[in-house]
Amino acid sequence: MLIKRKTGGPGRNNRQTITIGETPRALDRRAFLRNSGLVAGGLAAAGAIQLGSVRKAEAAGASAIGSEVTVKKNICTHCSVGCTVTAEVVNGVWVGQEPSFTSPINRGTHCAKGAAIRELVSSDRRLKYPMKMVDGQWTRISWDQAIDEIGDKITGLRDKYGPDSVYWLGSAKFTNEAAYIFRKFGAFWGTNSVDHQARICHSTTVAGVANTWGYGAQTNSYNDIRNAKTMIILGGNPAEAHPVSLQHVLSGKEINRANMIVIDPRFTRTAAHATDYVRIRSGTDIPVVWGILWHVFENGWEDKEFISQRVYAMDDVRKEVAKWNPEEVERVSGVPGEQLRRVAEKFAKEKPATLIWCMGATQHTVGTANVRALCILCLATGNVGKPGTGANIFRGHTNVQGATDMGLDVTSLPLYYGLVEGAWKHWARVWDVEYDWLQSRFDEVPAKAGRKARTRKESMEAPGITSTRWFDGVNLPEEQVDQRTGIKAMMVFGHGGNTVTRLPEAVKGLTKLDLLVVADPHPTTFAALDARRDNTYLLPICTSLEMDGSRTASNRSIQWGEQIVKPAFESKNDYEVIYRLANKLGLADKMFKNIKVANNVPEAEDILREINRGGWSTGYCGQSPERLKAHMRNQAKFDLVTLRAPKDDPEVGGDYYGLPWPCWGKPELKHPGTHILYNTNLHIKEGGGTFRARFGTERNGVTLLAEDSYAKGSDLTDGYPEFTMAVFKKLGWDKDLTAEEMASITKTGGTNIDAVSWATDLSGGIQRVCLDHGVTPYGNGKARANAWNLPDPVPVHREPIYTPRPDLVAKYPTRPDERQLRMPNIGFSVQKAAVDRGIAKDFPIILTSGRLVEYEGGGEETRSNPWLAELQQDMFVEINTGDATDRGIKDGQFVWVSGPENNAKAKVKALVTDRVGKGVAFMPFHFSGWYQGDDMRKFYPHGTDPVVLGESSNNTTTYGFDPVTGMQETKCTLCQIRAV
Amino acid sequence: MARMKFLCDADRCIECNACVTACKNEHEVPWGINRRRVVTLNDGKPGERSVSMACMHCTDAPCAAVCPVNCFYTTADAVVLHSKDICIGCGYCFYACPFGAPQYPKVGNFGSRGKMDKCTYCAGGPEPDLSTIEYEKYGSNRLAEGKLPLCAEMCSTKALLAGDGEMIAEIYKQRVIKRGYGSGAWGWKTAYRETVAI
Amino acid sequence: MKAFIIALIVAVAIGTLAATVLNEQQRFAYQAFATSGARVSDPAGHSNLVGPKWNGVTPEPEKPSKS
Amino acid sequence: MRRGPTLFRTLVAAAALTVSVGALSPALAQQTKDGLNPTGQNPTAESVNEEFLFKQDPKITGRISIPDHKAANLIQPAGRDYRAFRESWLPWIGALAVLGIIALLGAFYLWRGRIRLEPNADSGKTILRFGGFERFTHWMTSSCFIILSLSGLNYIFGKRLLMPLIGADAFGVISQYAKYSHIYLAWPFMIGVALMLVLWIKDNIPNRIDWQWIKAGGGFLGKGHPHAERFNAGQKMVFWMVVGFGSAMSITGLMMIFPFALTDITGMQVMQVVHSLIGVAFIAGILAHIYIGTLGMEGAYDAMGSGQVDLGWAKDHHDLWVAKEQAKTRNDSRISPHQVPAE
Repeated sequence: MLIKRKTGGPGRNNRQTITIGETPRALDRRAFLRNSGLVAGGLAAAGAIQLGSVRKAEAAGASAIGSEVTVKKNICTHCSVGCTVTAEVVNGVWVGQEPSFTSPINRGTHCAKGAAIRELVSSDRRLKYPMKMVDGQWTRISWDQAIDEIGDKITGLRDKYGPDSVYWLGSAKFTNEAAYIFRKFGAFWGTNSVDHQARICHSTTVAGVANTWGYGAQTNSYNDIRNAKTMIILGGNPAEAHPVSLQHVLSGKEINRANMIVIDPRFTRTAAHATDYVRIRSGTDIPVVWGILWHVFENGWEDKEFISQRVYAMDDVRKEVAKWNPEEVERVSGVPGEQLRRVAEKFAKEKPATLIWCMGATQHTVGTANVRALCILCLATGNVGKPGTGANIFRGHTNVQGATDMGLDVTSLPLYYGLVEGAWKHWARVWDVEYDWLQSRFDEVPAKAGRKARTRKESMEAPGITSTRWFDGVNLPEEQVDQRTGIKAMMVFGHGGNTVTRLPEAVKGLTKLDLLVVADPHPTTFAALDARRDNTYLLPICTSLEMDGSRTASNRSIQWGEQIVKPAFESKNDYEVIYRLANKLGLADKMFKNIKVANNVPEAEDILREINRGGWSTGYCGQSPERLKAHMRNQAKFDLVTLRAPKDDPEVGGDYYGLPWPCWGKPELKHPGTHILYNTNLHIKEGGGTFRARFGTERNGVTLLAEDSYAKGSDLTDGYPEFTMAVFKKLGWDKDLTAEEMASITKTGGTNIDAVSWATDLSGGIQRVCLDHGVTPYGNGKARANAWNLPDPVPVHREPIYTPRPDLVAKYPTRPDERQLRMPNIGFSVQKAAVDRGIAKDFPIILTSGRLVEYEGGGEETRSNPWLAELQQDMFVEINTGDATDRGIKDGQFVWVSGPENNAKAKVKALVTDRVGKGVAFMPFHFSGWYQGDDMRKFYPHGTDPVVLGESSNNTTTYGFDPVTGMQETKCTLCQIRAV
Repeated sequence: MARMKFLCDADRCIECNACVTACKNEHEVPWGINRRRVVTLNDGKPGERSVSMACMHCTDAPCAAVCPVNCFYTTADAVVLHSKDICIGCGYCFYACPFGAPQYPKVGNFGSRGKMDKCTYCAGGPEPDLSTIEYEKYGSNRLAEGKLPLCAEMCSTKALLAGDGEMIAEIYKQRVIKRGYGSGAWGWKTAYRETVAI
Repeated sequence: MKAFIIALIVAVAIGTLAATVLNEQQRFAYQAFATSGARVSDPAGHSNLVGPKWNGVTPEPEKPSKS
Repeated sequence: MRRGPTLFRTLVAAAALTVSVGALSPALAQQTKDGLNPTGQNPTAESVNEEFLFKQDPKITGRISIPDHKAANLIQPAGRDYRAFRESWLPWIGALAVLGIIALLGAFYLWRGRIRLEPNADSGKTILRFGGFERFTHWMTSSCFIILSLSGLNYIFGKRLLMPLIGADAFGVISQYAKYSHIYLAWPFMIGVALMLVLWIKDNIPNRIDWQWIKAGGGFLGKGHPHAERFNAGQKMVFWMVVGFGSAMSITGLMMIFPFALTDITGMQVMQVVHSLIGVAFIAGILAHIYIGTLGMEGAYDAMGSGQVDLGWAKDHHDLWVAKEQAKTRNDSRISPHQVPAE
């Protein structure tokens, strides 16, 4: 809480008020000058030169000089908290940043990155014009030449190797609109290999959470954490990764005197503020969670009513949990039973309790299972669907939630429509193109390596290759890759190259590519690894601060950001580049049929309207650009805790801030959005809801629908399936539909009108009628404690591939080798080999990784910002005091960190600290530009090298992929550390 | 008249460094000069606390006292400022400063280290308010615009408080009473010869 | 008297030499506080706070305050 | 009166406490077991506070990510003590020393008047007392010293005496140049002190004759002249003062010219204190030297002026030296052992 000085207005007048009350000792600055007497030479004369300021005079409103200050609001491009950035612009130059006090999310505050964000648009290290590598030299080219050559090359590759040979890597820094047209572009190009950063941060969360209760997103919000009486932060360090969220976390902790329990292998900056800190061994999250649940079940602390009404198959979990008695938990994870009992009691009894997790839970070979276990912990204690409870999943990038929603994912179309015929047909209708034409764009895959051939339709419905494995898609023998050929070209938009594990193999892959295109404000690691001589293009893209569009924060709130300044240098925004490329390929007319395009730039608002027209499944239908802009105008009206505006407000009355999805029905329906998912205590029109009936109505004779539980004011007072015309007819609700809506439904349904559902009805009629009856369009189901479609339906502990405890591998092996997402996953073989070769003896230290507050992601952007770079100038490894002493390592000296694969080594500085326990080392993952001890600065195009370079932590990371999503293992591998 | 102070609530501070970069942003502070910094105490051990520190604008400021050329002055808001025209860059203020606030453009030897620079509480310098020359020598003057220092305004967890001493002490007091703990107003005893009594 | 004059000349000469050497080895804050991992742009372009030549001299008034 | 000693007390206490901090810390360290630390501390409850940290160490230091180690000091209250010394003590000490010696000399002058030459048989003849190089060394060092002491005193008294007269801006400019001269002319001064040491050390070794000289009051108090070699005990004292204070000023000065190169903030404060205390003492001592070399004694100035002194004066004041010189001249036709060809 800050106090704004109340006296006086801005500018000179205010100064007057200050001087009036002058105390005898205090000296006004002018009086000071007066008193200084004799003026000596030129030194003081300077004070007389040039009165009136270019900058602040105007900023203060003292309009001595003509030009005006305009204030623009955009959203910070870094983490997912969604802080509003308020910019002061004079003559098209961003001259200052002011606190955004009215934003209910950040309330004026920022972290280091947000407070330094102005530098991004004027950074002298930005890529300034398109470039092409000619014989190992970077040369400047024009945009027209770049688009022409790239277009010709990918067309050539498509003709020769098929559409799947080109990989489309998108970005979590896209706006929703850019993410959407990028995914649409992938569909029109004819591939499902369209991915983005969610793969490597929360793909396992999305898979695990969606498979539990319906939607793969944070159930509550940052602000709602203020209601919690107990919070567990597991595998997350929001103090560094999401600093502004700590404002809500710590306020909640203070106001409610809440328990703040941090479970982490590392004593993080977050842990420093905890009321209980649980240090675990990396990769033993499931034993710890089951260990907590063991105490819950043992003492009968579970929420029995909640479980019986809203959870399916909790008994299956009980069986697994029974194995994890305190002794076994301590043997595997190192956490004593007594401590977990305390945690269990607090979480189950001091409610509402919320569970917060981040990449410490997700980036594992058991990532999806970890997430599932965490959801089950919430379910067992009844901590979902109420204020102060829930799975508060802090996502990583500004729009990683939105980009995931928009389907930058190899397994889905926009808004989680799966890769099935019905979904493709839905989008074909929205896009106004022929389904058959779309299908014709996909590849026919011949039979190989004992696998059947694939038709175009099958290719269309086959998930693509994940971004974590793109280089395996290049390097592996072609018969192992489940498509016509391996990957031949990488089209990389806004994505660092150092964020995937096994970097040495990525470098190998880079050398083999026929084409590499990097479209980014900075050259990124992809362009600077010295792996290529030609066929490499750099396209300067502006930051999202330089473009209009919406962004979805972690809490599903959608915020409209307006262009602060025009794209710097020759950079262009994503919309224009995608449009130009589509145009070159002859796809533009079809792709932008219903989207306004001016001067090659598609209009963001119009793209959002198209998203609204098709986004029924996730409730992305009510957030029109007009409503979102009204929210930005009226930020001050939203409540800090409930995020709701007063009902009587003319513009945003009753809305939740940012219309968090699902926001049902057409915009005119004025659904307020859903602040807390699955909250049965509210009418659906007020943002209430139930668990999603996504998995059928019964299984093996047991119902999957909720029992005696329903949202407030519901006409149906028991569980119900998702709504289709067939269900409507049974209930007689079809009569509530207007003629116009019926006409649209009939057109959609064709011969089978009964199959038209809440998610495919383009008229929004089904959703409207559902709302009128107080029911959730997606049904009222049970959350699943047993997700039978996943590899481990009930999560089981599996040791990391490279484990420091080979003795546990026999009992808790990783999953057998299998094929996933077009690729082989040979984790079992690798684990076995590591155990057989005694890797844990040569590499005795657990290596884990994470974020620094100053940097973000691959770090090229933030490491190019001198205000941030100054604060972290060296890549480092945190090593325990004891380990350092054993090795004769001093704080601040260079050390070699070596890994068990590829003879990998990294030269980094030692940070000797007890943040990590003995036998554990930690490296931040934001660095790149040094490779195995060599400084690669000269390989960057001149002048575009980031201020700070360092070894990438992924130089030394190793094999290991989640079976569901291909998530990489970054949090638990082994290493050795030696003094240089 | 307001008596401006800083108070860093270490039980809120998470070393996010927003205060540091906000300062850089607002005043275009070049690399190597840190008007504000965050120091972590007991790093990696239970009880670890981080404290954001800059010039505390002391009561009866030691820097001003030891300055051989009396280039310091205190404004009516009790903000301690200095004149770069008069400063000779001798470095005595750094020796006297309990908080390590003064910085110099050059390091290495005492001779020509340039004019001292330090936190101005976003209140500029002796030049006319909001003039270009003031901005270039001292940075922006938010106080003259009726605003508070940007570091405190942008603090991610509202740990860093700026404003009238009595008011921020009251806010801090309320917080401590509400939550039941508080590691104190860091540096207040040294800077202001008083502390926040709870 | 000759010894005195020579003494003064030599004193000034040594003083000047010392000044040159000391100024020569003087390091800017941006150099002193940067490590091997960083390449800092010459902040001469930054006209703020420390002057364009990093010597504390008042900056050229015609320089725009922000660019 | 209380703060000055506090600084030094803290300094001593600091050294003593460094040891005890090491003894305290194991209690804080985490107990680790097999790479794990599942001890479940309550980090909130155990938070450090100022009082606790000040008990361990007079300054609070932590970890910081920028490569400026000075910045890791969070609070160093010793700055207050340094300030108390510099502002409350030093001006009085300085004033007392400088004005005190002037007063003493004035009193002495009034009492004793100028010590006149006592004409005798040898009056009129001269003897070379200081060679050209010796005089050069003396004048280089002394001219630097004058500027150093004036610019040095400016650090203490400038703002009190000069600033009100000429205004802040002019004073700032003057002080800037004073600072430059202080730093740059320190180098010829240091070289000069070193040369003096080399040139004159062998004539300045204290011996029994000095004791006699002192007992006889140096000839100032009693009648007649006690025996003296090239330098009498008083001159030797000046020599050793110049060498001693000069070295001390050089060492502390160098530490201050290269701040933080070898020491931390506490060290810098100590250097400051030592430098200023010795500085004023040095100035006082040299004032006495100047007095006796010029106004106080007729004939003394010539030794450094032309280098030739009245033989009669020399025989009175440095009888043993004259005897030795004359013996040498007889033996190897040399007048001065330090003849410089250029002269």
